[in-house]
Amino acid sequence: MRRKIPLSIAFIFGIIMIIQFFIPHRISVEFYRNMLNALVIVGIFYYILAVTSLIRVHRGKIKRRKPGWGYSYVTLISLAVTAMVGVLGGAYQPTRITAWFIEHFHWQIEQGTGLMVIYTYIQIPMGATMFSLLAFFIASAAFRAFKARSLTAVLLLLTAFVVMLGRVPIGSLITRNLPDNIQLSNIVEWILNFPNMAAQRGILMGIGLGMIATSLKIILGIERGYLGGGD
Amino acid sequence: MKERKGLIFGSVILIVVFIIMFIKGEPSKNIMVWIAAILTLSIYSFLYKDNVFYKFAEHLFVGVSVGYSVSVVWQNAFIRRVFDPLFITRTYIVDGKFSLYLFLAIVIPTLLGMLMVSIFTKKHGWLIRIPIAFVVGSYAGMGIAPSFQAYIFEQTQSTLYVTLSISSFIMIVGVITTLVYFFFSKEHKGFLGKTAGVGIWFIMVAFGASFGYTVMARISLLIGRMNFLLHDWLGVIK
Amino acid sequence: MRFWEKVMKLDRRWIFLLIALAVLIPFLKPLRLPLTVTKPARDVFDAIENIAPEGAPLLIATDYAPSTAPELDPMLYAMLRHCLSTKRRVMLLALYPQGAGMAQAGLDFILPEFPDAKSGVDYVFLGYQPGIQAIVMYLGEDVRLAFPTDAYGIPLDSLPMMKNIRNYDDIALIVDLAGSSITLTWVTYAVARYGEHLAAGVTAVSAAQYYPYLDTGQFVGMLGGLKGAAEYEKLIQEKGYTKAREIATIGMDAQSIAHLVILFLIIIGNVAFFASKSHKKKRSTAGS
Amino acid sequence: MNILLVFLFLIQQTPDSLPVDTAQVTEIVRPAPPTNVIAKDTPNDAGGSISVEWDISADDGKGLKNVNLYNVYKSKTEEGKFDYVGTVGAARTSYDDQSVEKDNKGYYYIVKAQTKEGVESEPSNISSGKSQAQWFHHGRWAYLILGVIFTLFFVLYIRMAKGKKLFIRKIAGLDAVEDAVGRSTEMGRPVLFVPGIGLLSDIATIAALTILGKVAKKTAEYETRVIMPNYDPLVMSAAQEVVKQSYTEAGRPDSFNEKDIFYLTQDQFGYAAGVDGIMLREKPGAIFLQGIFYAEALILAETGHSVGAIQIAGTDRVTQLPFFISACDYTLIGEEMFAASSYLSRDPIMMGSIKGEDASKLVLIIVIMVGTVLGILGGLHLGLFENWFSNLINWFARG
Repeated sequence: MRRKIPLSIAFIFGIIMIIQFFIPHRISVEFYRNMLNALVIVGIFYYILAVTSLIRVHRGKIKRRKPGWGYSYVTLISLAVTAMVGVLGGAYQPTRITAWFIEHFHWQIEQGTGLMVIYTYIQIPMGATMFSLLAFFIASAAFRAFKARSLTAVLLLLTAFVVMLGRVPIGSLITRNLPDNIQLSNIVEWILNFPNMAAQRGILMGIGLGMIATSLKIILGIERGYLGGGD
Repeated sequence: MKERKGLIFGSVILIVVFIIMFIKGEPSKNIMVWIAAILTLSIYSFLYKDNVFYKFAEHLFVGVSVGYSVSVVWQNAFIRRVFDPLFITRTYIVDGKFSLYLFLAIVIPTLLGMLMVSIFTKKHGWLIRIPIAFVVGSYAGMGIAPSFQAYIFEQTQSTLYVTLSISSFIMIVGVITTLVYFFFSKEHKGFLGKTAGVGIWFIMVAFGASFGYTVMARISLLIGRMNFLLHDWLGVIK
Repeated sequence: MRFWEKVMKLDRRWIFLLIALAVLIPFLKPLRLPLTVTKPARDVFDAIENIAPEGAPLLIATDYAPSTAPELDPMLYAMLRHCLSTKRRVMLLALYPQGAGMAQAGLDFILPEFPDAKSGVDYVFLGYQPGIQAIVMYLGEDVRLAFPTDAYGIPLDSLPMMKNIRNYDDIALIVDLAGSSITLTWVTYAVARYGEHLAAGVTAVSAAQYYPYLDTGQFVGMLGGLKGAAEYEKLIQEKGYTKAREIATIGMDAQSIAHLVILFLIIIGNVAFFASKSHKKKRSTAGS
Repeated sequence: MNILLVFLFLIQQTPDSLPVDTAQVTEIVRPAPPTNVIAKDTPNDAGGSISVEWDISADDGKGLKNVNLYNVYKSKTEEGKFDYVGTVGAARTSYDDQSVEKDNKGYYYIVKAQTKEGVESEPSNISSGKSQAQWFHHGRWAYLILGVIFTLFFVLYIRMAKGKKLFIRKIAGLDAVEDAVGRSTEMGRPVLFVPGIGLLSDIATIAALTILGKVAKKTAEYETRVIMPNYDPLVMSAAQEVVKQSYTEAGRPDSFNEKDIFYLTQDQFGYAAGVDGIMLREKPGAIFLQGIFYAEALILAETGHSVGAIQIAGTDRVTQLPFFISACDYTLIGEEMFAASSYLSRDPIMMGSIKGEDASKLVLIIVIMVGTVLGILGGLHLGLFENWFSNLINWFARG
């Protein structure tokens, strides 16, 4: 029961969606659209799990006074405030409440809604900063990993070195006086277009086969780890 | 110990540079820009070591981003796709007639989604497997054709554009040896092993190239943040 | 030997400090590392130079978002400076909602340098309208079909600059600044169908995929990433059009120095590796 | 209930305004009309569409460049009033009218050429056509054939594999799982499993969950904590089930702590910030980065390295693999990750599917080799081979 019902549901919908791909008829297109909508609707309810889990973990930390429990308040309060602002005041467009405030109190919200203000000045800057940490990490990773330990490591190191050199103007000065087709920038382009592309294609084909095989195994109920145990 | 002193010294210099610029420049008058700048610096402080500022920023980031997702899901998914169609626009009434199909197309997924709440009960917790199986099964079915398209057809087709040249030869050898590296059911020795070995060379060249190619984009992200700090916030550069 | 062993175990925060300085120093003191202007960049510059002052305008489409702004904003700034300082007219529009914000921010940034420039006379900001391909096609018929008013709600006919401008025939050149493949929409509709001239400003990562369009002449020129923007800045500075801070050149300096720092680190790392010969227990990081 | 509805009404977003379509057509003097107009059903569609094709106007192209648009008109009767339906640019010779109201009912079409000045030609000949919905997409034969071949391989090898012991080559990253967990236990540190920012609907995430099952079994045996911060709530619930199952199989269902598998956030860099924090504070001895990763891959791997953990990574994102290779101890490259479920279970059925994948790979290699030979012969302009080659390429270009 506990396994058979879910497995047959996965089987039925998997097969239906494969067949759907080959049918251009209006009924099939309509069905596809409704399926996409249904998947989004089911997805709404994930957030009940998400928020409950987050609150549980942080409440547990606060209760047991675990190290750093004070920060759990930061998470919980900022979650509550942001969700309130977004649900009451609107996400991308203002709700009627926000519109009323704008009209009667002459509020000026450049971004449209309170949520977008929070998004623009808190979430985006922090996200962009996390992203830019990569500039530092890519340097430390290069320093540590690019050592000529073995033949494969040498290949990795050399191509990275040459491509990096080819990306800066100073690099192209080195080969300035050489014939056109061994100019550094042309070499780099060739590496990117041929050996690099070749390996990428090989890897991608492998991934494709792996994905197709796993999808088939899921549909046929052979791959069932994601459902957990029981019968 | 000496090393640590050096690092502290370096960091202090960075902070002093910022303070000098703060005095020299025209700092922004927008309080939100200040918040954004302080949060930016808090996250950078993590590069030295974990500290109060980073912990605060990190926990705030998690809270705000979950709150944001909740708001967007509420407004743009729940209201638009469940609440409105069921109670306001009533999309299941076509030309004055009740359409069971369209009605169920909204109600069934809603009920399926509600099954997730079963996880909070001990006895019926397994019911959550039904929506999970529905999502995984449907996407697995939908995904097969695009996988063929993006991973098999497109890659094979672009490999096949061959000419009589060294570049083309390298392309073909590269694709085939890389594929051979992914053979699992035969031991990699003898000829197969040698071919797979060549495949690994190609893979390493590709990885080195992508690594080197990406550095520039990553640095420009840091430049973007510096621009924000020095221009938008401190106003020290015009 | 002890020295090299120490280098091998270098605290990575030293590397972070080096990178931070490599990026920060050019900001405070521009170095202007040698930079050769490539042909695609010069072609863009020449194409704009060939536009008659007070004549048919240049159309700049800001089809990018904040994520690619560090690379594309400098191009927008440089082109606005080029045009406004030489009395060439500019139209701005966006095919993405976020792009309108980028154009507005660009104008806010540049206009204080040109107190005489007037909206509707020297430049027109049309804003954003939905419908990507449709908009590009409408521009071939009549701008007013796509943009009845400018971004501030003023009807186009009451703007002096727009009086004689109907469609692509009256627009000298289009420059598309884009972080996505939307440039191809301009190629397919504006260039192929209406024979309009198009120049592109694209990110460094996507520049490679656009080279074929330069070869076929579908782009009159192209700026690729910060480097392209820096080349353009160099060209307008040489002509003496502006003395403004060259952000792309600075960014380019920062990028070059950071690259050199990383290359230097790799060399040092390998020297240390061979010198210390610490082939002791090494967890293999390359190959799995 | 009413109060609730009023409340929901108040917090509803105001509707977006829609753009207005303002296409216009004017008429004065006339270029030559297009000829040979044919209207017929659009193939391989859902119905509701008729394709109109024509030969270009005599004033189109050839230096004249007079015509720059073609306008298509439709009517319900042959004589009746023709309504404007759409426009395409010069040199185009077809238009798909998607506005057909009823399938299997005849509609009449004419096409007019239009000059740059907005002058339209006389109408072309009238042609009628019906729209129909198709039940099979004829452009997708390639998928069907290749799909059936590959599926046959899988099924065949799975059948053949039953009860046999099949070989699978060594995958170092998977062999290292036990060592990593063991070392973590010795150090008295927890194990961190990071599923990346994929959703449960991503196949790579499912593969990661299989690896999680194996990791959890080991942590249960060694009585070590396994921590797993999640990006997708559904992955979290599935992971809880997987780990619970592993602990039950290891005979320690009581040591399973649901709270260790928790939700973090669904923001890419918020997730990276949170996981970095967990790494710094929990100091895991082993870190598994398995699933779908984008730019955060290197942020996580570098932070993980700095706390001295053994790291085993795996992803199907080719762009991120170089960073895992350089920052982690072991990396599962692409397909190796999908092979993990067979490798770890050694179940004959699973092994059979690996054989099926290998057979498919062999087919691809043969296709590429044949294509190369044909391509080279075709490149020498041997007519027949040139044809075969272009047919082969076109076959793969379909869809």
